[in-house]
Amino acid sequence: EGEVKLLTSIKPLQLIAAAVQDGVGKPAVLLPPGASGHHYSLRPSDIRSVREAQLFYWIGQDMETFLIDVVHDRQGPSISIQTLPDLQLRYFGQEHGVGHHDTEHDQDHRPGSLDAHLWLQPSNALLIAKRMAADLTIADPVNTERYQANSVAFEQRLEMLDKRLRKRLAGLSDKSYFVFHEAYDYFEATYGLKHAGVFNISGEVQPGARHIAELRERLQKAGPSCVFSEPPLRPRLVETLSANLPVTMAEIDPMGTGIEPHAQGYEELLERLTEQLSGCLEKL
Amino acid sequence: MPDFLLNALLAGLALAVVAGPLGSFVVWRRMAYFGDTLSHSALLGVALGLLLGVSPTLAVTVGCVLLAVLLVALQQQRLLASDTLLGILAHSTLSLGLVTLSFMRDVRVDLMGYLFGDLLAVSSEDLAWIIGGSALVLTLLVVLWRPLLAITVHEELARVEGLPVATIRLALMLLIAVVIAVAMKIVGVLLITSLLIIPAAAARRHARSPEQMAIGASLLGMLAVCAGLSLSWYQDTPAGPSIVVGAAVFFLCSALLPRFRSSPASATR
Amino acid sequence: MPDFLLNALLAGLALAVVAGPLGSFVVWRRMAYFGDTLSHSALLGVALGLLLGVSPTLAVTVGCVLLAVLLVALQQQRLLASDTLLGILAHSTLSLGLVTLSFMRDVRVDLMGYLFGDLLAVSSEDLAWIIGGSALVLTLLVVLWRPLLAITVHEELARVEGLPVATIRLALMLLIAVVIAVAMKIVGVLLITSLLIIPAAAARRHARSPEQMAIGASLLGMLAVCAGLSLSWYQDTPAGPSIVVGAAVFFLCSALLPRFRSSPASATR
Amino acid sequence: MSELLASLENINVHFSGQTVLENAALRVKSGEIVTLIGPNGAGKTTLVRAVLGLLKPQSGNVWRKTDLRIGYMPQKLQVDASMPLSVERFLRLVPGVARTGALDALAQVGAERVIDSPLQGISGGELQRVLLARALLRQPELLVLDEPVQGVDFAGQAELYQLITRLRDQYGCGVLMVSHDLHLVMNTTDQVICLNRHVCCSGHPEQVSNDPAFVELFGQGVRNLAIYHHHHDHTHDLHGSVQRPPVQSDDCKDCKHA
Amino acid sequence: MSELLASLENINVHFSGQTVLENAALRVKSGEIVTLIGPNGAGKTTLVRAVLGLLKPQSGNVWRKTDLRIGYMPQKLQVDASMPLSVERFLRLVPGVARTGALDALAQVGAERVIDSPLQGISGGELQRVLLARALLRQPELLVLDEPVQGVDFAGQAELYQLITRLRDQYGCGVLMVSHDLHLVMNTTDQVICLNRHVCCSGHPEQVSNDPAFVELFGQGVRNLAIYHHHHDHTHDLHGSVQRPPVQSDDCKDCKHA
Ligand SMILES: Nc1ncnc2c1ncn2[C@@H]1O[C@H](COP(=O)(O)OP(=O)(O)OP(=O)(O)O)[C@@H](O)[C@H]1O
Ligand SMILES: Nc1ncnc2c1ncn2[C@@H]1O[C@H](COP(=O)(O)OP(=O)(O)OP(=O)(O)O)[C@@H](O)[C@H]1O
Ligand SMILES: [Mg+2]
Ligand SMILES: [Mg+2]
Ligand SMILES: [Zn+2]
Repeated sequence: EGEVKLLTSIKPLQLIAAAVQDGVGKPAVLLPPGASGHHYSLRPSDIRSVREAQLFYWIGQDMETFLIDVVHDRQGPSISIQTLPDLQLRYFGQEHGVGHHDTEHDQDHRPGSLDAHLWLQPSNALLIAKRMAADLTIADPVNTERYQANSVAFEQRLEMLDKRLRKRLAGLSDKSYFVFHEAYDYFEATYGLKHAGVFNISGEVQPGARHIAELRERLQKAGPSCVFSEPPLRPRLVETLSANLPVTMAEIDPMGTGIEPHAQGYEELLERLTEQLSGCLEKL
Repeated sequence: MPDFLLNALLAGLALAVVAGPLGSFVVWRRMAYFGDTLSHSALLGVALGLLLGVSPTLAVTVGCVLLAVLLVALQQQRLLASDTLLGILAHSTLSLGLVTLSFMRDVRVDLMGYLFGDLLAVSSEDLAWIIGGSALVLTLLVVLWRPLLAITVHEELARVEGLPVATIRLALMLLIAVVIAVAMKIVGVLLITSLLIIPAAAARRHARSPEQMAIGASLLGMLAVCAGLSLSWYQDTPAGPSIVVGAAVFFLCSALLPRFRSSPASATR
Repeated sequence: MPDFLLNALLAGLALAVVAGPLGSFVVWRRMAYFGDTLSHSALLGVALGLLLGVSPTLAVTVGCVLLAVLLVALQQQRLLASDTLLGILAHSTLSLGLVTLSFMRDVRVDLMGYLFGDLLAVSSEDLAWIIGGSALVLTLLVVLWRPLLAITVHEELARVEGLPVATIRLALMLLIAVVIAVAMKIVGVLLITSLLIIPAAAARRHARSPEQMAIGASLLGMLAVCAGLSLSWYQDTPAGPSIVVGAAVFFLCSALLPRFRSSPASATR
Repeated sequence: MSELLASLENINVHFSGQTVLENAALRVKSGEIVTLIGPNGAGKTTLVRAVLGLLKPQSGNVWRKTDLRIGYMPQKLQVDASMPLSVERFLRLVPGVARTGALDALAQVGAERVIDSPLQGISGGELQRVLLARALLRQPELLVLDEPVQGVDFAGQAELYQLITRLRDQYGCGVLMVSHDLHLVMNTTDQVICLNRHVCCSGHPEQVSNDPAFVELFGQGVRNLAIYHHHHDHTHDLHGSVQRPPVQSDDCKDCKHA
Repeated sequence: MSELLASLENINVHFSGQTVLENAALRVKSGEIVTLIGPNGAGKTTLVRAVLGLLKPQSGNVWRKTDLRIGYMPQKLQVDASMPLSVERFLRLVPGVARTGALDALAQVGAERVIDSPLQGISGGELQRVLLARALLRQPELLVLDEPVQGVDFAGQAELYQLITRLRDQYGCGVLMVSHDLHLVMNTTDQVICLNRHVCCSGHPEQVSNDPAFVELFGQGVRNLAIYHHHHDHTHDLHGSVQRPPVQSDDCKDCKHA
């Protein structure tokens, strides 16, 4: 009764919202897990849910271009996360370890443009949660206290989570690993990790021969290392390049695929990510 | 009916109407892949637009027009069929676009965003554009109908009979190119090319004159739009693909149905 | 030369060799968009494969073969040109795939993987497949060469002269379909369709016989592979698109170069 | 020695409701020249295509000797411009033909000159000769020619008909041909079938040319023709004075001759 | 009253190195029937295409009356099967033509029957008649016909030539035509141009048919032809006994007649 209909564009935002709305309502999500904004064709129910949602959260027009027109027609407030004040945003090519300048980016996320994977930094998640709590309070003043309490609880849990993660990841910073998709800069910056290289996976622009030669060299130099792919994509490039090298393949998931939305969902996302990372890196 | 569905319906119907006659020419002139070629070349347009600091939409539209002109020029040689030429242009421009982009390290291009619109996201402003544009294109088609037919039936005969063949052909190409370029951005390339060719092909078997085929294609296209949007509404499927599936079903029916009596038989080559 | 580049070079050369004669047939029979159609239908194959619990690769390959058979059946009617039929099949299957997928919310399909393979990712095992497959296809082509030519020149003449036209045509289609389906998975559809049509088209103008065109296309394709991979190596551009750009440059040169003396002139229709 | 090569009976063909052939029949034996004549749209090409198996009649029997080797010359042929195909290569699509063989065949039809030309570039009459050459190269048991001298020049027409007769004499093959050149055909044919949707009359040329149905179908012009034909043979007869009753003529009262 | 409609001078055409026309010339006036004759591959179609402006000669002058209304009948026409086009609609592509007009034109060429047939489905001779009907419908000042009776049946050939003459008489249009039917053409032509890469001889039919170059080009068969022609006119002459020198004949010693 009187539950605020809150809709987010992607799963991680839904998980954050679930923490804030805990006990009062269930936030919904627009895109199915793994759907890429590129190939997503809208269904009437999608439009309807965007229209009918009282609150709508999306990353923003840099990331979800296909939503621009739909959001435009909404009556209620739509919050573009990338425009929130105080959020720590990263841009591709903004800062780097020395050296490998040109080879560092995968092609979906070109230098100079916004790195949209901002939810992988807990402080950003907290800011988003606070904004959600504030919006919900306005929309649903009756449950003001509940939202505030949830928000505070989320903050406290995040602090503990942060400690757990730091502990878990401590000592792994010198391990070498490669990722397919430059999605982890926020997470890495927070926890002192650095990937040794990026494979290019999907996307129309493939890497050039020079890039691949360098990658191969780096793989050889790196010694034992982990290569993380995102299910179900498993580009053949990595198998070709890592042939006869002491490379361990593992999977990693920045989107929280398969996590049921509940109060601790967001933490589960980060913990799983950490488990996946450390699980492989520890064995090196 | 919610307004977004109404917008989608009206936009779809307007496009279907103009796609009937235009698509008939596409089928007759073997340019089924013109739309795909334009969409492939859009990437090059975007890349060059970024390089020259022009708005991408403008660059893409200009690119489409240039491509149409290039195609007309290549067709003059007559050694290669239109589909081969379209295939070459499509893949060359796409590749050139990809190579160009690989030199421009500090821009991010959302390739698909430029190509795939969505019928359900059509705004009222878009709708006004589509309806106005369709009316304009239809008027042009009606005015140019006879010369267009004449050059399509036999170009040399038309030339001897004093028609400015090159001009008319270019006009047709540009008309098709502009319709595709604009519709591509609003409703997506998949839907517009399908609306061009599938209803026209379905109408072919039962038409006895070019006009019947053009009008039949318009009607079939409109039916497909209605059927597809119903499917989308009741089964919650994506709108554009549902319309295409609807049109494909009509095509299948038309291919399996016995032909109307005394309609033109297949030519025996 | 790093071994991945060597692999890429060998795979590219092997594909170019077989693409020469096969692509000539593609150009003559106006099937330039066969590859694109197969890649569009791959999505439907994947969706159905998931639905039926079959491996996607198998489903896609079977789908390609079925599509080739369907195309042959539709061509019998002779009312519509091949490119129109290909366009209809491509867009219908893609849309059907999208609609099917919309019922299966939790499935993630890597469509791009089928569209953009990567030549630089060719492993030694892939390479063995490509070279073995190319050799097999080439052998078949040599064996079937004369009947294939005969049905392409004039199907009725071939039929009267006792050739099993339907079988030979189906064999050609399946040959092309299988080559595209396999190559698509390994090097991407952009590269394989381009290697099929662009060198063959470039060779057309200067060829005086089908054999010259086929061999010329193979040679031009191999040159394009070398040129493209050099570009990719020295300028760090994506390998597949660079090869296509190379082929396109050769096509342009061939179109602008004066024709060899006493080569076949353009037909005046 | 003369062997039946093909035989059609009771052939009926409709195109989208219109009757094109009604109860047509035809027999070709080896060593025999059968000529189909009749006005435009009479169904000659249609009947020929039925003989070749390119068209399935709605009803009727089509019989061909098993593994009959046919040399066919279609009424029209269009080859895609995207195919680089010289005349030589076109002829050598027939298995076992070398350049000398191709040149010989072209010489027989008087078109050696175009051996290296692109097939799509040669003139109408040249193409006609090339098609005939190709039909010859198959060393056929049955030669099927749809208007073989259409577009061929004046001198060539008579030569080609003579060539066809010579081939029949040399190799004993059967010939089924369609023609409008009554004045040339009458000399060189063993059997004439006069078609107008159905078989109007058929038989030896002399019989047919005196048949009233024949005269009705082709107009009074054919009377001159008969004379010309005789004149050409230098046997100066009177204008169709001999009016023998035709032997194999069907009743033609119900024909609506277009 | 007779006005010059088109004039070509010193036309040279090569196709990939091969000379097809050399110093060819041609003049057509209104009210005049000019017939191009010559062996296959002589360049007749090429010359006609130069007159029409469909082909630009490598050198030479092409002049046409400004805004000349031309009715053209090409040697071959192929319409894509994907286009549903009835004969009526094809004829009505000419501006200002109603169904009755189309039917009239078809009746003139003896092809009313096919008015509702698909253009791609009609027989070879029917198509030929339809093409002629379309050329007529343009009410042309100049009628250009490339082998107008090719594939037309026996009775139709003479009729169509008579029709062409009648049109010339009625409307005073000029006619440029290509033909191999020497025996029919000779009656109906004002001027004959005998072509074999270059103009061999030209002039009135009688002059030309007695020209040695003409006889050399077409063979001894043409002697019979002249007789037949006279015979047809019922003026029983002797075999080519009158040997007047030709008036407008070029020297033809250097011709390599194929
Ligand atoms: N595919 C078709 N569809 C419809 N009508 C057809 C088709 N093929 C032939 N016809 C019709 O059938 C009739 C017979 O055609 P056919 O080609 O057999 O004539 P023909 O005797 O060979 O004539 P011609 O001497 O002009 O070559 C014609 O009236 C033609 O219009
Ligand atoms: N596009 C072309 N390419 C190459 N050769 C050509 C081309 N067009 C015509 N020719 C050649 O030019 C010569 C003249 O051709 P044209 O068609 O003018 O002959 P024609 O006199 O009309 O013969 P026909 O009586 O057979 O119609 C022929 O030998 C032909 O092979
Ligand atoms: Mg015929
Ligand atoms: Mg000619
Ligand atoms: Zn990402």
